[in-house]
Amino acid sequence: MRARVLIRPKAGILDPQGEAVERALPALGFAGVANVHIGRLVELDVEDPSQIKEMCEKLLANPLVEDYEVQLLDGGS
Amino acid sequence: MRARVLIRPKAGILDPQGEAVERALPALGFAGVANVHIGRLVELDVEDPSQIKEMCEKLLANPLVEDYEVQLLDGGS
Amino acid sequence: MKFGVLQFPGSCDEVDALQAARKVGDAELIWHGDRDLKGADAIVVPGGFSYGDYLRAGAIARFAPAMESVISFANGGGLVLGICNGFQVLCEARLLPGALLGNANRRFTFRQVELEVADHNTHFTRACGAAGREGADERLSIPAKHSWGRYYSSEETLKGIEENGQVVLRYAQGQNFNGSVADIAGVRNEAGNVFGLMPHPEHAVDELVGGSADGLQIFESMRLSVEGAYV
Amino acid sequence: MSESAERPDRPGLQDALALGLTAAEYELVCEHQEGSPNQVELAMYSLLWSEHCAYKHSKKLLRTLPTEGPHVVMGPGENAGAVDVGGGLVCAFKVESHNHPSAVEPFQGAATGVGGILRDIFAIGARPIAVLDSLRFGEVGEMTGTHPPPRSRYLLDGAVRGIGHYGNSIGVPTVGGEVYFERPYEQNCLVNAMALGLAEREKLVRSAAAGVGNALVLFGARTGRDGIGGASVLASAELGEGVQDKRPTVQVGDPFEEKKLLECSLELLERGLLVALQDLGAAGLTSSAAEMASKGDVGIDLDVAKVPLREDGMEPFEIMVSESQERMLCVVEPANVAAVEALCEKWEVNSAAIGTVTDTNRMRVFAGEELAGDMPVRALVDECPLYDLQPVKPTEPVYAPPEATLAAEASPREALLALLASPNIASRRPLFEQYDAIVQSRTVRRPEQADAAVLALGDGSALAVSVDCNGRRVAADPYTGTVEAVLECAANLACAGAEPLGTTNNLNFGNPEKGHIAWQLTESVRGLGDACRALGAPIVGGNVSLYNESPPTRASGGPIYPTPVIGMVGRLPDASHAGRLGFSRDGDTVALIGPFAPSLAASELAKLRGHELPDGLPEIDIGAVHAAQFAIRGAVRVGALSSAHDIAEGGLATALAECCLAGGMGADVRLEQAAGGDPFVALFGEGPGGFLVSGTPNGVSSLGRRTPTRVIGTVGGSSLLLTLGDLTLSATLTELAEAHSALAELFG
Ligand SMILES: Nc1ncnc2c1ncn2[C@@H]1O[C@H](COP(=O)(O)OP(=O)(O)O)[C@@H](O)[C@H]1O
Ligand SMILES: [Mg+2]
Repeated sequence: MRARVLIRPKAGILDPQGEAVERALPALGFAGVANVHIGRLVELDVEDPSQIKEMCEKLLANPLVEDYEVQLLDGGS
Repeated sequence: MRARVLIRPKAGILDPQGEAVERALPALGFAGVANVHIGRLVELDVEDPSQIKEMCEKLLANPLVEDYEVQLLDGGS
Repeated sequence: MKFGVLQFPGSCDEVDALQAARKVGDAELIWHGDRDLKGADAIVVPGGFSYGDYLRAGAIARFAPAMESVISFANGGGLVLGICNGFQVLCEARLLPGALLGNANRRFTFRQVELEVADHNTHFTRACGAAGREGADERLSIPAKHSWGRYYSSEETLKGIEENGQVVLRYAQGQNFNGSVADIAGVRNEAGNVFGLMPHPEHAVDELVGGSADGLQIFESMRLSVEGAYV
Repeated sequence: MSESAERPDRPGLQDALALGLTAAEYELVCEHQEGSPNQVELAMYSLLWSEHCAYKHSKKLLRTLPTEGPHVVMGPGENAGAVDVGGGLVCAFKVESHNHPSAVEPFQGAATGVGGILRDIFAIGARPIAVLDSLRFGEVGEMTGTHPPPRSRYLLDGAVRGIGHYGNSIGVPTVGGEVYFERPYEQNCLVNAMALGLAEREKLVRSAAAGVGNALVLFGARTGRDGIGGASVLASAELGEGVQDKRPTVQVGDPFEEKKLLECSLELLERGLLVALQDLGAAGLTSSAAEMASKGDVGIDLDVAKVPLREDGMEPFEIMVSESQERMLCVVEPANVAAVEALCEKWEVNSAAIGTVTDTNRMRVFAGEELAGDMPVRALVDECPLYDLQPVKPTEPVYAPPEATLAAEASPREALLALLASPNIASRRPLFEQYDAIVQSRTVRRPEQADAAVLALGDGSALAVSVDCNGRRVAADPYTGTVEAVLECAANLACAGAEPLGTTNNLNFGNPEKGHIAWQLTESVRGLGDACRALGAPIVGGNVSLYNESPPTRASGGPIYPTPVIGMVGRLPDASHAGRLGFSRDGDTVALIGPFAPSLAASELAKLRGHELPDGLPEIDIGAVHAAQFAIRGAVRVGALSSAHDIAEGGLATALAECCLAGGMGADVRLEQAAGGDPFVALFGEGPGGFLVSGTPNGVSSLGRRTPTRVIGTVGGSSLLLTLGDLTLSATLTELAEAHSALAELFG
């Protein structure tokens, strides 16, 4: 089964990338953009989806500074 | 409106991060994982969602090496 | 002969580039927000971490007002050298083909690398091997230091690059730690006036601190080209 | 405590205790405040009266250290110390710890550690020119096949990445450092970072606030809830459930922001726009503002409503204690505020005038119109009680013996290869390759080229810098071990050709309220002072990190090894003669120099054999070691030697192998064996005062006038051949290199 993990900086934790991009956008001609956050996207085929949470905790995400959200996708890839 | 952009390495391009995760998982006791790919997640509030495609092409993704997928989410955040 | 060296927020090697350029000519810094290139005869887009390398290395810097001027300057045939982050910026600005991806070893890596000069007849390498390196193999010893240095281009583009002879420098055998395609360390545009490389020639202009002075030949080549010694 | 101090609308004794104050200290706070402090006040007192800010258990000891000398321009007390390096320039330097944050989150902990020490350097107006890192972790286990990988590996990897991430991105080279792996650091890793900067002597800036009516401008990153962890007990009284998890304690570093902040700060100073400058570090605005006021003998009014915030709904006390990174505070004449703001705008750095300098000698915190806190500056900054240590020399061993990893019957050759491959000796290349060591174009000697990093000054002269401490030896003998650490730093400088100008230190110890730790600390500081006095290398600054211990368990825990990390900066007149450690010329003579009296006590070999720490180290003749350093330095400076290397962990044989590997050349060495002597002592014994040099016979023998000099062999070939009496040992360069590269496994 194909799974997708969205990993984001935890709320309240500084997100330097998001801040820098948000600051740069107006100068690039993109107005009206706010709350930019940049995280990581992990996509993988797993045989046992029940393992994903533990995988996130142990390896894919850093729970001290990141939140993660798991999405199970229909087929494999 | 809140928008999410999923940015992935184009198929066929070596993804050392993805490979490293794939290699590390068995040692942590996770079997049956394959096709791991690591990309970027960008989330932002936009006033004008029609701008997003251009923003992706020009800035958020590099179309030479990355594919992107835009998801418009319900509310702002 | 005057070099203009761009300075972005987050540039780190701009002063090194300035000092290196001053060994062969005049040189001045150009602030990213200025459109005026101050009459420079050649532009250096230096190394560092413009905008923190956030999003993608070079992705934000390429929109700087100064870069707009550099793009016109390049389109008009002016010499542009991109070093490390500067190479990334020039690729992002599509002045050079391809892109730079995360190192195959997944780490920032600093190493003195050996490079082979693939083409001596460019504006950037014509002095290589000339001075004091009689009979030496066509190699440069130059430090590299980066996390996003894996040169990549699609197969089709790569074919074009090779056919046009746009590869200027290659990592010597065993030196390609970042996993660049076809061992490409430096590449030029079709017209030959824009050149980017990952290793840092500006950090190899003085034996005392550079480990070698081989990088000086790149700046010297640019001077010879600008001064018309070889047109 | 006095009944009258209790007020229902205010925090009380329980909160004070939870914040780390003692009941007596709280009582004292109430006296200074003439009643119980409110939330903001208690938060501020608790931070400024913490061990970290007030040096409660170390200040009296630190006063015994030598801090004056002909080169000292700024001693302890400012953000960094500074020494004169000639040509109108000073070198500012300091070492600081970020141990606890790194144990929690090694990448960010180490990164923000580097960020913090760099701010200390540019806070006095110096441009940072180099970083060094000093790291300690638990054992990493067998190099291959350890499952699960010990946490130490994760900490090591994260810390190294974090240091590289910050230093590389900000354009300051990381030119040196050290790393040790020992079990006592398993629960309490140490991440210390040292930074150096250069400034024109006339342009140094101090942090004392001055000029009543001048504005206080905060610039840099916006303020969030970073690092509020400890103080959040104050909030729980007022905030509902579920808010707690919104209080991240991990501080995230942003080197890009700091790079802008650095350039902006230096340009502000260059243009003469600032009266005083101070970084925000531990305890954030609280400490910075209060210390600026205290040093300037003035008061400060400050309005938290004017502080640019990253998050909604922050309370005044949160704003005051936030440890958000990449912020600076400066004092500006009112007429210059607009110019300061414009320059900040140029560098894309936020700024806000948040307060004024007053003549009240009080620290007043406003939240808009409302007065949220009002404290006497003197009480806050200077009246925290200081404690005497109660040292007791332990009668029992404090540390369990290490696990044996080398068989007792291993041959000298096996021992040499095992030592070269052991984590404390193996090549640090896999670490330092992750650091940019050359940006700024001053690096004359990179890691593994010389015993000290060498940085060109631009006028032909150069600085040399080294950071060192073998905690195991300090554990065996806190006085002598600390003397050795200082001597080792100076030896490293001597091998590069440099004479010490000044010293910095980071005292990493366990809980000083325990007798044996107090004894370690007291003895160590005594050794530090004695050694620095003897070498004429005064202490110009430093840092203290106490309570590095956890409850003992079977396998780990307890206090760390006492680890007084020493950083030393020296100068050499001619950069082109900077020393090298590697053999470089076929046929050169190899000599053993100095009053070297090797012993296996607390040596690396003893550790591999699983020996318990000895009680005490052999006594040192500091004068004789000093004389050897003097001789080596002189010979290196005039170019009389091809190489110079001091003998440290792993003894003579290991040092020889290191010289061979660094130069890519073998050597043939013959040693005499004293009758009945243990060959392992001669080959692998440790102790201060030993050097290996190579050069022409004349160059080498020139040393003999000043210090013991024994010619022991010749450079050449592609193997190290060692003969000791009738024992011979040989290993090819390839074999040595393979053993020496063992750490690469850890960074796959
Ligand atoms: N072990 C030490 N030896 C000498 N000076 C020290 C030591 N520890 C701290 N200091 C000095 O005490 C002062 C306060 O240190 P610290 O609180 O770390 O300052 P900052 O907040 O600027 O980092 C500094 O001037 C520092 O150099
Ligand atoms: Mg400070």
